[in-house]
Formats: sequence, C-alpha cells, structure tokens
Amino acid sequence: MEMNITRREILRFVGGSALGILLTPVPWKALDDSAIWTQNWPWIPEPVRGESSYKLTSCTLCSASCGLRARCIGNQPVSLSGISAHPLNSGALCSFGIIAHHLRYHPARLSRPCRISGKAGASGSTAMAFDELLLEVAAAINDASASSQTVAIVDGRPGRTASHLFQQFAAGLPNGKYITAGESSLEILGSMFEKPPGPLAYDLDNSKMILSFGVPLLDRWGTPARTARYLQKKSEGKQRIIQVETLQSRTAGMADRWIPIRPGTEAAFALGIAHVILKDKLFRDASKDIAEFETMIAAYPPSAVAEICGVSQDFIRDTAREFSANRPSVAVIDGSANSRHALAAVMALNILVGNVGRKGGVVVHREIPSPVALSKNKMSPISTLDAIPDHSIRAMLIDESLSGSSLPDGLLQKKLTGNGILVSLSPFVTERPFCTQYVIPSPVFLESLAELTGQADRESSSLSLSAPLVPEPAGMVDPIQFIQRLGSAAGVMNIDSGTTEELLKKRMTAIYSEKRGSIFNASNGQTSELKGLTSPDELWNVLFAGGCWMDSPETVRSLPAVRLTSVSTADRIKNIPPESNQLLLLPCAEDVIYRNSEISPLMSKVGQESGLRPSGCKVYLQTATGDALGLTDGCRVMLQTKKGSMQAEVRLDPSMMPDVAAAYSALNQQNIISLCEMNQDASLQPTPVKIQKV
Amino acid sequence: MESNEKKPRYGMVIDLDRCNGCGNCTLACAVENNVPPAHENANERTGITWMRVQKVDNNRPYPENRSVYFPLTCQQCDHHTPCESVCPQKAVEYDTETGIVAQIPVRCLGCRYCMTACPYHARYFNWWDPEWPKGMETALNPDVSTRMRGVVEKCNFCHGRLQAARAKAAVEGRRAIADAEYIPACAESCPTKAIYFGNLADAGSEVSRLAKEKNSFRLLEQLGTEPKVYFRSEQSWVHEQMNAKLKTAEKEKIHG
Amino acid sequence: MFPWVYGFAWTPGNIIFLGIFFSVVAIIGATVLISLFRTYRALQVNKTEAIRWDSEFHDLPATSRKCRHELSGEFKQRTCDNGFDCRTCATHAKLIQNKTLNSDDIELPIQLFGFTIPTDRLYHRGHTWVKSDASGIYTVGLDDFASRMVGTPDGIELPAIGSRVQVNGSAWRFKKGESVMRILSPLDGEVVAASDGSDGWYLKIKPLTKEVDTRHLLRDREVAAWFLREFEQLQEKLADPKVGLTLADGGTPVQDFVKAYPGVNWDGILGDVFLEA
Amino acid sequence: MDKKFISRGVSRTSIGNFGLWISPWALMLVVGLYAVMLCLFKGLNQTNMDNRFAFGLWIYLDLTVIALGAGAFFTGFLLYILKRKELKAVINSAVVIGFICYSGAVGVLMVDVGQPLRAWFTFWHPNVHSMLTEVTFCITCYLMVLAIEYVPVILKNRKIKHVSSMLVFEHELHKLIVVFAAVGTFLSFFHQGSLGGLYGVLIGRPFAFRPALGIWPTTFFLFIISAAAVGPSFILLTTALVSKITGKKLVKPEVYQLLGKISGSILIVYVLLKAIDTLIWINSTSPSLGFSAASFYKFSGFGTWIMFAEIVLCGLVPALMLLNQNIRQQFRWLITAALLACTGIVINRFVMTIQTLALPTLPFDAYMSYVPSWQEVATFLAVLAYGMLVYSFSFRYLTLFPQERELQSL
Repeated sequence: MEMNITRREILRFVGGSALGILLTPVPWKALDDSAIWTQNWPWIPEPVRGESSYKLTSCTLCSASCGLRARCIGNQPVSLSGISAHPLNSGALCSFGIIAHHLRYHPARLSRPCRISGKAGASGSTAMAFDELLLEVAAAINDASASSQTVAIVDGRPGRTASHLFQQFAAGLPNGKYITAGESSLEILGSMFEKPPGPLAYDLDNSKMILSFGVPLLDRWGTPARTARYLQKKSEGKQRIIQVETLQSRTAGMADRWIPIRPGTEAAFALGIAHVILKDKLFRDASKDIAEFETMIAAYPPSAVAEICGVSQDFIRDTAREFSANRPSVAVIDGSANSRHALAAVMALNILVGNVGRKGGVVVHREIPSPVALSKNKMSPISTLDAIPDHSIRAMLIDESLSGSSLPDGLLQKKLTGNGILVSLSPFVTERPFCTQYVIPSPVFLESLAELTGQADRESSSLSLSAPLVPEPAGMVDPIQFIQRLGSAAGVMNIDSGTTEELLKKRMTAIYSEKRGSIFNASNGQTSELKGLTSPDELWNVLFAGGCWMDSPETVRSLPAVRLTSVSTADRIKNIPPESNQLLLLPCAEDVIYRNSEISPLMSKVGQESGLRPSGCKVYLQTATGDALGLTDGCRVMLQTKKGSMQAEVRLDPSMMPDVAAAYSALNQQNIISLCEMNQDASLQPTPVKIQKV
Repeated sequence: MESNEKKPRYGMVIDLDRCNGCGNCTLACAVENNVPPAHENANERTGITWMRVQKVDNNRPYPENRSVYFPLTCQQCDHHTPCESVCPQKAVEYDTETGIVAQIPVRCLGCRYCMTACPYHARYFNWWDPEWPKGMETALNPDVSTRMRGVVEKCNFCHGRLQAARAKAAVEGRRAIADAEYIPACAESCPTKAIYFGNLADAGSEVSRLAKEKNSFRLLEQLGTEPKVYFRSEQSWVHEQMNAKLKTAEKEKIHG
Repeated sequence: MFPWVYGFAWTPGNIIFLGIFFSVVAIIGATVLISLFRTYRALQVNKTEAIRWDSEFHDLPATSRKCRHELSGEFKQRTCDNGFDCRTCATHAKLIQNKTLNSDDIELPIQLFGFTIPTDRLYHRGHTWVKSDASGIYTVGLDDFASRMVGTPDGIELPAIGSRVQVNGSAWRFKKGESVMRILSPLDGEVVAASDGSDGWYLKIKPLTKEVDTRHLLRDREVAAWFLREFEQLQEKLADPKVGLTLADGGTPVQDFVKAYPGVNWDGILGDVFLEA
Repeated sequence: MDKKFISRGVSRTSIGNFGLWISPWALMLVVGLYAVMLCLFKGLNQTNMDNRFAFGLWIYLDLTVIALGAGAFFTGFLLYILKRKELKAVINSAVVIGFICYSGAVGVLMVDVGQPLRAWFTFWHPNVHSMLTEVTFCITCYLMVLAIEYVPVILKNRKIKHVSSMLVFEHELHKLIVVFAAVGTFLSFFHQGSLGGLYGVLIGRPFAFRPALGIWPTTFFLFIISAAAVGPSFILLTTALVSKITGKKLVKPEVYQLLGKISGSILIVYVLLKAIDTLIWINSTSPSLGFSAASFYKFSGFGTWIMFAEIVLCGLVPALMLLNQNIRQQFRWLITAALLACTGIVINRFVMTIQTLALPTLPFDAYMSYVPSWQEVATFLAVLAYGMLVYSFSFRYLTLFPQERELQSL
C-alpha cells in the first residue's frame, strides 16, 4: 500500500520532536558546554605548561653587567629578575634587562650576513655568504692599506678578550686604528694628565656629593641599583646629588637639588664653579700647577656665568661651596651629549678639588689580566675618533654584538671616505643610509657565551660571563670568531687563535693566578676572596652561573702632573640667545630608545603603547611659550632649522624652560639630530628653530 | 569587617618619593600576566597596561615645577567594589578570603559596564585579539592563560603567584603561606623598592604600618570604596594635588 | 539561573529576582498557550463564521454600525454593539414591547429616489430581504439598492444545496471588479435551492426550527429610514468632483452603479454596504 | 497589484512609489549591516570607543530609543488598563514603534558587547545586584511581549485574516491582550528604571551617582517618569509625521491633543522631581564625594547651558505648553511642544551616557572627548533604516490607524 504524508503531518512531526528534545537534557548540556568551547579562540596561543626551573647569568645589554635570574620552562626563559645578593645590581634590573629574553624574537632580527648599499631612503639589502662577505671586506681593507687610508675598528666595550684581538688586528695593518667608544668624559680627564694614569672610573658608591651635569644617574646610567643606593645613603645623610640640567629629568626630579641652566651652558657653569673655588680659596691643591687655568677662568665670575646660564649667582656659589666641602665629591657629565669643552671644564673640577685617584672621586681601575694582551702579538694603542682626520677612514668595523654603537651616525659619516664601507657585527639590522654597509649576524643575549668587563661607575672593575641558556640560530658569528676570520681573510696574521671558550678559559686562569679581588657566587649569594677558590675551573664555573669577579681597588700613590690646557678653548662658550620668534632646539631621546639597538616589542607598554610610534616625535614646550606661539597641547607643528625641517607633535609642559624646545625623536624616526648644528667633535649645539603649526 | 579580622587583606603601599618612573613594574606585569605587545593601531587609550606609570606634576611653571610618578593599577576596592557590583554575570569576583578583586575573562561578555564603573580606569578591554611576534608566544608565563578579543581584564595582584604559593604550601603541608612567599611581579621588579606589598589586616606587617602613616593617602578616598592601594610622599604638594577636589568641594560646602 | 548551574546560591536576591522572572515568563507562556487552545477549540466546534462576523463588525467604521433605533429616531445617537443581532439585544426587546406595528397603513411598495422597496418582506442590514411562503420555506434575495450595486456580477459563488447558513454568516459570494464580496445570511437554515438572482431571488432556506426568530430583521417604516440613510451615505461617498451629485436631482438611479461611476473606490463602498471590513 | 493585501477602504500609493520610498532605506540598511559585520568579525577596534570611553554612541542610542519607545507600554497601559478608548486610534502604531525601538536596541547591544556568543551568560550566571542584569532580563521579556502584541496586528491583514485559523487566533489573542498590556507595563517600569539605575549606581562617577531610595538610585524613578512622559509625545510626533508624509488624516485631532495632554501632565511632574534631584545632587551628593558640582561644568562644550537646555528649555517649557489647552489646539504648537519634550529626554540620556564618561575622575585625569567611527554611525543608521522599513511595510499592509478609513471619506 502507498502512504502519502501531508504537510500537516510533517509539521506535527518536526514540532513534536523539537519539543521532545527540549525536554531532554541534551540542549541544556550543549548550552553549558558551549561556554567552555567559547572560552578562547582556537588561534590564540596558550602558554606551554611545565615545571619551572631557575638559571643564573649576567646581562650583556650594557657594561653594568647585572646578575639575573631566568625563570625557565624547560629551556625556555619566560621571565627575568635580578639576583638580590648580587654586588653590582643588588637585585635591580633596568627596563631593558627585565624583558631582554624577548630580544631573540625581535622582528628586526638578522638571520644572514648581508650587504646594505644604502643611499638615503632607497637602501637595498642583499644576503650573502659569510666568506663571500669577508672577501669583499678584505678587499676593501687591502685597498685601504695600499692607498694608505685608515681602517678603524670601533669597540663599544673595551677590555674584553675580543677587544684585545681587535687591537691586535688594528696593529697588524699599516694604518689600522683601534677606537673605543667608552665614557668620553673620563677619556678627556685621562688626557689632562701628562701620561694616562690608567683606566679611570667614577666611584659613585663612595662619593659624598655628586655634581652631575645632565647625567641620568637615577634612571638609566650605570647600574640600575643606583637609585636605591642613593635613596639609602641620602636617608643616612651620606650622599647628595646636585643635578645641573636644562630639563626636569627623573634624576633632576629626585636629586637633592635641581639647577636648571640654559641648554649648552654646562661648560660655563663648571667654569663659574671653578672660578668661585679658586677665588674664595675653598680648596687649593698646591701640588698642581694651574696658573694658566686660573687666568683663563678669570673671565667667568659668577655674575657673568649667572647671565650665561640663566640662574642666580647663589646657585653657583652654593654649588661650589658644597662641592669642595663635601669631599670626596665627584663631578660627572654625560659624554655622549656634550661638547668636549664642556667635558673638559667639568673634569677640571675633579682635578681642582683633588677628587682624582681618591676613593669616592674618580678612581683608577687596574687592568684585568688578559693573556691575549700579554701574548707575542702586539696590540695597537687606544685612539679616539676625533683624533682621526675627517674623510680618511676607508673601512670601519663596529662591534655592536652586545649593544649598539654609541657613536652618532653623523660623526661616522664625517670620518668615512667617499667610498668608505662600514662593517658591523650586530644581531639586528641597523641601516645607516650614508654608506655601503656589511652586517654580520651575531647571537643575541642568552644565546651565546659573552664576556663582560668594565664598571665605569664603580671603584673597581669587574668581570662576568653571560652563559648561553638557549641555542643560537645557525650562522651566528661572535666577535672573536669574527675578527679571527676577518684577520685571516685580510691576511692579518698576528691574531691569537683559539675558540671563544678556550680564550676565555685562558683568561680565567690568568685571573686566578693573580689571586686578587673577590668573587661573588650567585648560587649561594656569598662573596668571598678569590684566593678561596681551588682552581681556575671553579672560577669559570662560578662565573658561568651568574657569578662575578671584582678586582680589588687600586690604591693611587701619586698622580702624574696635569695640564688643563685642553680647557683653554673654553672661551668659545657663550650664551646663544634665540632670535625673535625662534626657540632653542634641544635634541633629546626618549629614554626607552636611548640606545640605538633594538628593544623588546613589549617596551611599547612603557611608552603608553603609542609613545614610541614613528609618528611619536614630540616637542616639549613651556606652557607659556606654547600659548605665546598659539600652540595647543597635541597639535602638530613643523620644526625648521638651517639644517632642515621635520614634523612633530607639541606637548605643553610647565616644567620646560621658556624659549626652549626639547625634541624627542622616536624609534625608527628621522633623527632629530639631523636638524641640529654639530660641533667639530660631533656633539650637538642647541640650535635656533622656527616652529610653525601645520 | 570583624569577621575578616583573621583573613588576609592584601594591599600595597607605593612610595612616590622612591619611584623614578622606570616602568619596570609595567613590563614585569605584562610579562607575568601574558599581556601582548601593543597592536599596531593601539594607543594609550586602547592599549593594555594593567600597571601603568603616570607622571603627575604640581602645575607650577619652570623652575618651581616638581613631579612624581604614580604607578597606577587596580586599587582593589574593598567596600562596594564598583566593578564587582555592576557586572551582570559575575565575571568580577571579590575574593572574601584575600580581598583581591579579580576578573574572570572567560566569563566576561565584554559589556564594559565595569570599565565605566571604575573611577581609576584600571580596567582594560581587549580591542584586538592578542598577537605576539613569531616565537615570542613560546616565552609566555605558564601560570596565566591568554585572553581573547572582546573581554575585559585587569590587575589581580598576580593571582597566579598566590595560587602557586598556596600550592607549594599545600605540598609542604602548611595551611597558611608566609608573607615573603607571595609578591606581585611589579613589587618584585621595582629597582628602587618603591612598592611595598603585604597583608593590611596584619597590624604587624610593614604595609599596614606604612598605610597608617600620616604621609600615606589613597586616590579618591572620599568615594568610600576603601581601595587597598596606598600612596605615600613627603612632598606636601602631592597631598594637596590629590585632595584638591575634596578641598574645593568642602570650601563650597562651607561658604555656599 | 538554575540551582544546578555553577555559582548559583539561594540568596534572597536570587530568589526574589528569578522568582519574578520565572513568573513573568510563565504568565506570558500560559497566556499564549491558552489563546492557542481556545483557537483550537473554536475551530473544532466551528465558531469561525460567528467570530469572523464579530471581528468584521468591530472593524467597521462607526457610521456603518448605527443602531436601527437611531435610524428610526428613537435614539439620538446609538451605535450597535451586538453585531446587528437584535434577537439577543436587551434594548431592542424593551423597545419592541412598547410599540406595536400596524402594517395596514402601507401596502404599496415604497418608492424612494427611484428605488423600489417592497414592504411585504423583512430586510437584513446586509441588504438582503427575506420572504416566507406557505410551505415555510424562506426566500432570500438582494434588495433594490444592493442589486444596483452588484449590477451584473463578474462571478457568483452559491452555497451547495443542503449546506447550512447562519445569521450574519456568509450566504453567498459574488465578484465585482477587483473585489469579492460575501453576502450576509439573514437567517439560520438549510439551503434547499439556489439561483444566480436572474429571477429575483438567490436562496431558498428551510429553517431548522419551527419558530423562526426574525427580530433582527428590519420591517415596515424603519426600512425606509434605513434606506434613506444608506442612500445618503452613498451620495456622500460619490460626492466626488469626477462624479458630481448626479443622484441629487432625483433622476432614476442607474442599473449598475459600479459600471456607471468608474474611478470611485467601490471596494470601500461595497465594504460599507455589505458590512465587510 | 498588491491590492489584495491592503486593507479595504484605504488608499495606498502605487507599488512603484513605495519601492522608490523604501529603496534608500534598504540601501542604508545594507551599508549598516556591512559595518555590523566588520564589528562582529574584526572586533570592536572598528569603533572609536576606548578604555576611557568604554560606552559610546551605541549605548546612548539604546537608552534614547528605549525611552522614546516607551509610548508602546504607556499607551497600552492607558488603553487596556485605564480604558482610555480614544487611544485605540494609535495603539497599533505605538506597538509597532515600540517593537522597532526595542528590537533595534537589542540588536545594537549584540554588536556592542565584545563576545556576543556569551550574551546568554547573563541569564545563566545572573548577578541580580547589577542594574544591567535587570535591564537584560526585562528588555528580553518585554521584546517578547511586544512581538506577541504585534502578532494580532499582522493577522488582521486583509489577506491573512481570510485564513480561518489565523482569524480565530487573532480573535482569541486579542481577548487576552490586557494580560500582555499589564505584563508589559510591569516590565517596562523596571527596565526603564534600571536603565536609569545603570548610571545612578556608579559611585565611581560622581557626576552620575545619585543616592538610593530603597534599593534604587533616584535616576531609576526619574527614568521611568521621563519615559512615560515622552512616550506619548513621540507617538504624537510619529503619527503627525506619517500623516504629513502620506498626506492622510490618520487620527482625529482630539487624539493628538489627548496624547499631548497626557505627555504634558507627566512631564511637569518629571521636571519637578528632576529639579529637586539636581538640587540635592549639587548641594549634597556631589560635594560629599569630594567633587564640587561646578567642577563638572568647567569644560568647553559641557557648560551649565546643557543643564538649562535639558531641564528648563526642553522640560519645563514644553510641559507648560502641553498643559495649556489653547496651545494644544493649535497643531503647530502642539507639535513644537512634543518635539521639545522629546529633545529634553534625548539631551538627558546624552548627559547621562556621554558627558559622564567625558568628565575626569582622578585628580590628574584629563577631560576626554570621543568621536564615533563611521562603523558606529552606520550601525546606528541601520537601526533607523530598519525601523523605517518595518514601519513602512506595516503602514502599507496593516491597519495601524483604525480611524483612517472613516476619516479619509470625510
């Protein structure tokens, strides 16, 4: 029989079954479960679970070489924190260090050697094999030797084993130069002595009074532990900081006193202080012959200086008094941001009141034993970049493996010949659009064995190791391999051989044999005499696990005679009054992009997400100044100087000095420096600027 | 409150005179809680910073101008917690055991009512799906799960760390955890030791001692929400600045 | 929401709030179900015709719902609320008692503006007339007014012989132009014969009961009054520049209004005449 | 050609003209739906809302349309509960408008939340102390009620009512309509109120916070009254607008005046209470929270003028106008007054939603501004277009104004 189903029947069936299902638990369970299904999109990464372990090592991002503790899941570091017992950083890390484990994932990470032939704007990058690259560079080097042009190798971290190999390399070339980009204020101070007394350093921990000329002591300069230590000493009345600076930096904000002076008048202020010290006989070191200097500074009575710097005379007198009364005191100045005249003038103060060679002043560091330095291969002496004539360098090699070069591109460009090449060893692509550049990928922090020396802000130097916690990608080159390979390619034979580890182990042996200094053991938090260790291997193991060796402080008997002539050109210092409708452009850098190496993408948080955008070039103006120019907070303006022009966003800030425009250029941004007048020594002058609303 | 005498009330005292605004707290927080890097179009109003550092100055012109940095996070209101009471579906939890106000992102539907309710702007909405540069997702903290687009999140005093500490204590057969065992990432990472963290209910703890000091104050105290984050500063202008509104209001009450 | 859902607690807040919520939902649900059930029942017992008339009637414009006693002047102003079913209307009953119609003073058909209104029959408000013969069979037809409306219909649909009709239910349908109209039945009963009206009648109906209640039907004088009113209303509606007051001159009305006056909203007018909303 | 669907005795424009009328709205709807898709699939980054302006145009829109849509419940209440038969002339239109407003609002809310998939969590894990929970529950139920109230209007369609079952169902449903009117009134009372409570409870926003009467802040009651006051005015305006557009008389003048009168008499009460509430806020509530009321009005754009405009110009003035019979009898003035009254509520909802968020709370906060993105605006316009379409079709094929048939023959 055939059955015919009417529409009604079908509807009945559907409706009935729907109702039936509703009465079963099925739909309700499904509803509840869908809550679980919708907890997260499938494409959103979930963290890898696992047991966490802690590994200890030292940070390579700057010479402060802080000890740090990496929390790892398996081998993967997931967070970093300081080692609280560590003598160098006492548990503190800076905002770069605390997220340094992200660096290896940076989008700008360099994976292969390449040639970047850059004319500004359109720079083309061609990947090439390392040997191929070495051949091209070697060719250039030989060409230089033939045409007696200079080959310079720039070292941002002198004192390492690699540094000594660099020096050997430079020595192996007819006119090879080894250049350090260290703390130039101390270099100048050194040059004020007839013969350099040795590597100098500020002994800030033991200083009773720090007179800082714009040095960001309390936020980013030297060890991140500085602020905590200062606050501690301050509460005990053991340390004062006077900050002489145009801007209200964080240091200026926290210092005992902030003396805001006109931009570019640091030298004048220093000489004013010197004037008071000598005139009021606040301090007199008979041992030194400073007659010439005395006559020179006669031109800087407080009245004149107050005029130049735009501060009251009392400031100058008081500062001079405090500086000479609270000894040991020390005057520090930011080498990268000031003219050499300023550096000289400020350093002269240290000599004047006899801070040099004194605990709590400027101390002399002992050389760290280095077998390489003592090997048969001779090393070229250290020279400074401004000692080299312009447009004379055919090939410049820069080691940026640990952190970006602190030399301004403007200066590099000035020194290179027309066909000059620039070879940089760096984990990241850093384009310099003014020359042909060869970039060799180096491993980044946590990937390779690196050696850390220095401490420009401690009474004695130190040495620590950064151990590889994670495997490095293929094709990475470390500084030692680099210079050895390049040496053999360029036919420079006098370079010590051996793998990085061998060479470093040799150095450990040398240090161990000296039996001097103390050693911090991160695993138990104890600091003990080096003598206590049983073998060089033990030293190696301790350092390999986040430990640190600290040299014993040098005791200075007598210092060589001084000649303060380098200060004599100080008469060039004058107050630059901006013309009508012009302001004084003061180039600055957001502190988070202070260094020009790359930073973790997470750093955007500190800049409130948008602060570091390319569009983020900001110019800070005193509220009144802004109003006078009819500028509102956040409006966009065009900055116009003789050198060029660029757009910026206005920020009205009551803390700003009137008639000054502090311009912060943001990450990957047309550099504000390009708008500024440059001194002979590549330091920047405050430059008159016109500001128009766009 | 009496019933809570025994129970811990976790809180913070932030010493503004010690803060140099370095931003470590912000970063450590982001690392600890798997907060993604900013989306390319994000800005200070759409980005996620559970802990952010705000510069505040005394509005005086140069050279009298002075400023401090406020590390701002969820103030963990203890009374009539504004966000907790408004959430339509219990995605905000006030833990009576610890006083911690926590967001449950997987329960949140993203209505953002809690954000309008919070006077401290301490709550953040995921305007984008989170993204990490290639490989960086392998460096996430396993104790905190990631969030998806369209939900609200905020500081919970690193609740993950509290759980971990409790778990550890449980394994060792202890019922309570020691103060030192539990400290949020921001406090831990502060290089100047500006952030004190501890149990406000314990009269002996350093935080409760500091919180009682005359130099300590809370933001918008007069709203009566009993925030558990205190600030302290020796600088009088800071206090004036923070109570400015209160003062003017009182004045008008008296005169008007 | 439910006790078994995670996080539920028997707090007063929850109990009150959810209590109210569930009762509201229950009320809404129940009401809908009840009306559905009543619908089902109504369809079962086939009350459709009655319901249809009821809702039609209430949707009619007030002008088409005047009480017969207003037409006859007994009321100043009265609108029917009972679907023109005077059989169940208390007011009507009262009025009828204190009034006896003596039908002997008029036997001739009333002549009105050329309409012929025979007085030997009863009229329904839907313009049908009813006339009984000796055999107790009732003949149903359209009055002069209506038939001139219909004129020659474009189609007609008569009930099947033996089918039942009921008062104010649909008796038969015709099509005129675009509009299909149904004619209301004046009586309850069984259709014994049907015609297309060519010989003056449409249906012959055999009542179901011996006693036939015709209280709802118009008779004698009031018919004229009603006719007059209907006519006036028609005039008003035709009072249209295109048409002009052609009827006012008293000339004989045309046989087929609809044909005669195109461009008039006949759909609406027919609706008013045959009481269909 | 669609004559069979158009009610008997009323005339409607040709299908062609009708097409011309709806096509721009249809286009607007399509564009809006595209914007909605963007928001749903790309996320709310498509809007210009942010962590400070967590609520924006959409919430403002929701609050406003729901206030204006209150005509549905209030007319229903007056007609079926208080037996004001005259209002039968507009009830159908009121129901349709109510349905449009509420369904539109709910639709926008679904886009506004970050995770629409989880919308039902509110029912599953309700926090009964949250005003938003109250709103969600009530609005959902009330939308259901409005839908049910809409059904008879549809079933009355000339074609549909020929189907016996439909006709009978309509008949039976309509018999019980009073139940829905009652339930609707109850629900409306609460969600209109909770919408006000939404902001009144924000202790963290001293500009919006109001002390509680019982468990509800005063805004709860103010919102109910204001909605009831403005509902009839809005019905009045829409009816007048439709009649202007179609060039037809739809309701008797008395009905217009009655609506105006009702609106006026409630509005005056509202204005009175609002004024008292504001004074209490200025002198007690706000100062006690540490904010001088004056401090809220020192920002450009949001001066005290806005308060004047809201309470006096668009509150007191229309209230007095509507209470005056002579003015009511002059149609032009009646319309003006109704328009003012609606504007007043529109401003009030704006102040509550947008101004509240724009104002700083922390001592170092800045005053914030916000401009909606095109996606937000398009979504808003989509709701408008949707309303226009639903209403246009309803007006063409359903009997929204029973009096129309007899009025047009006059």
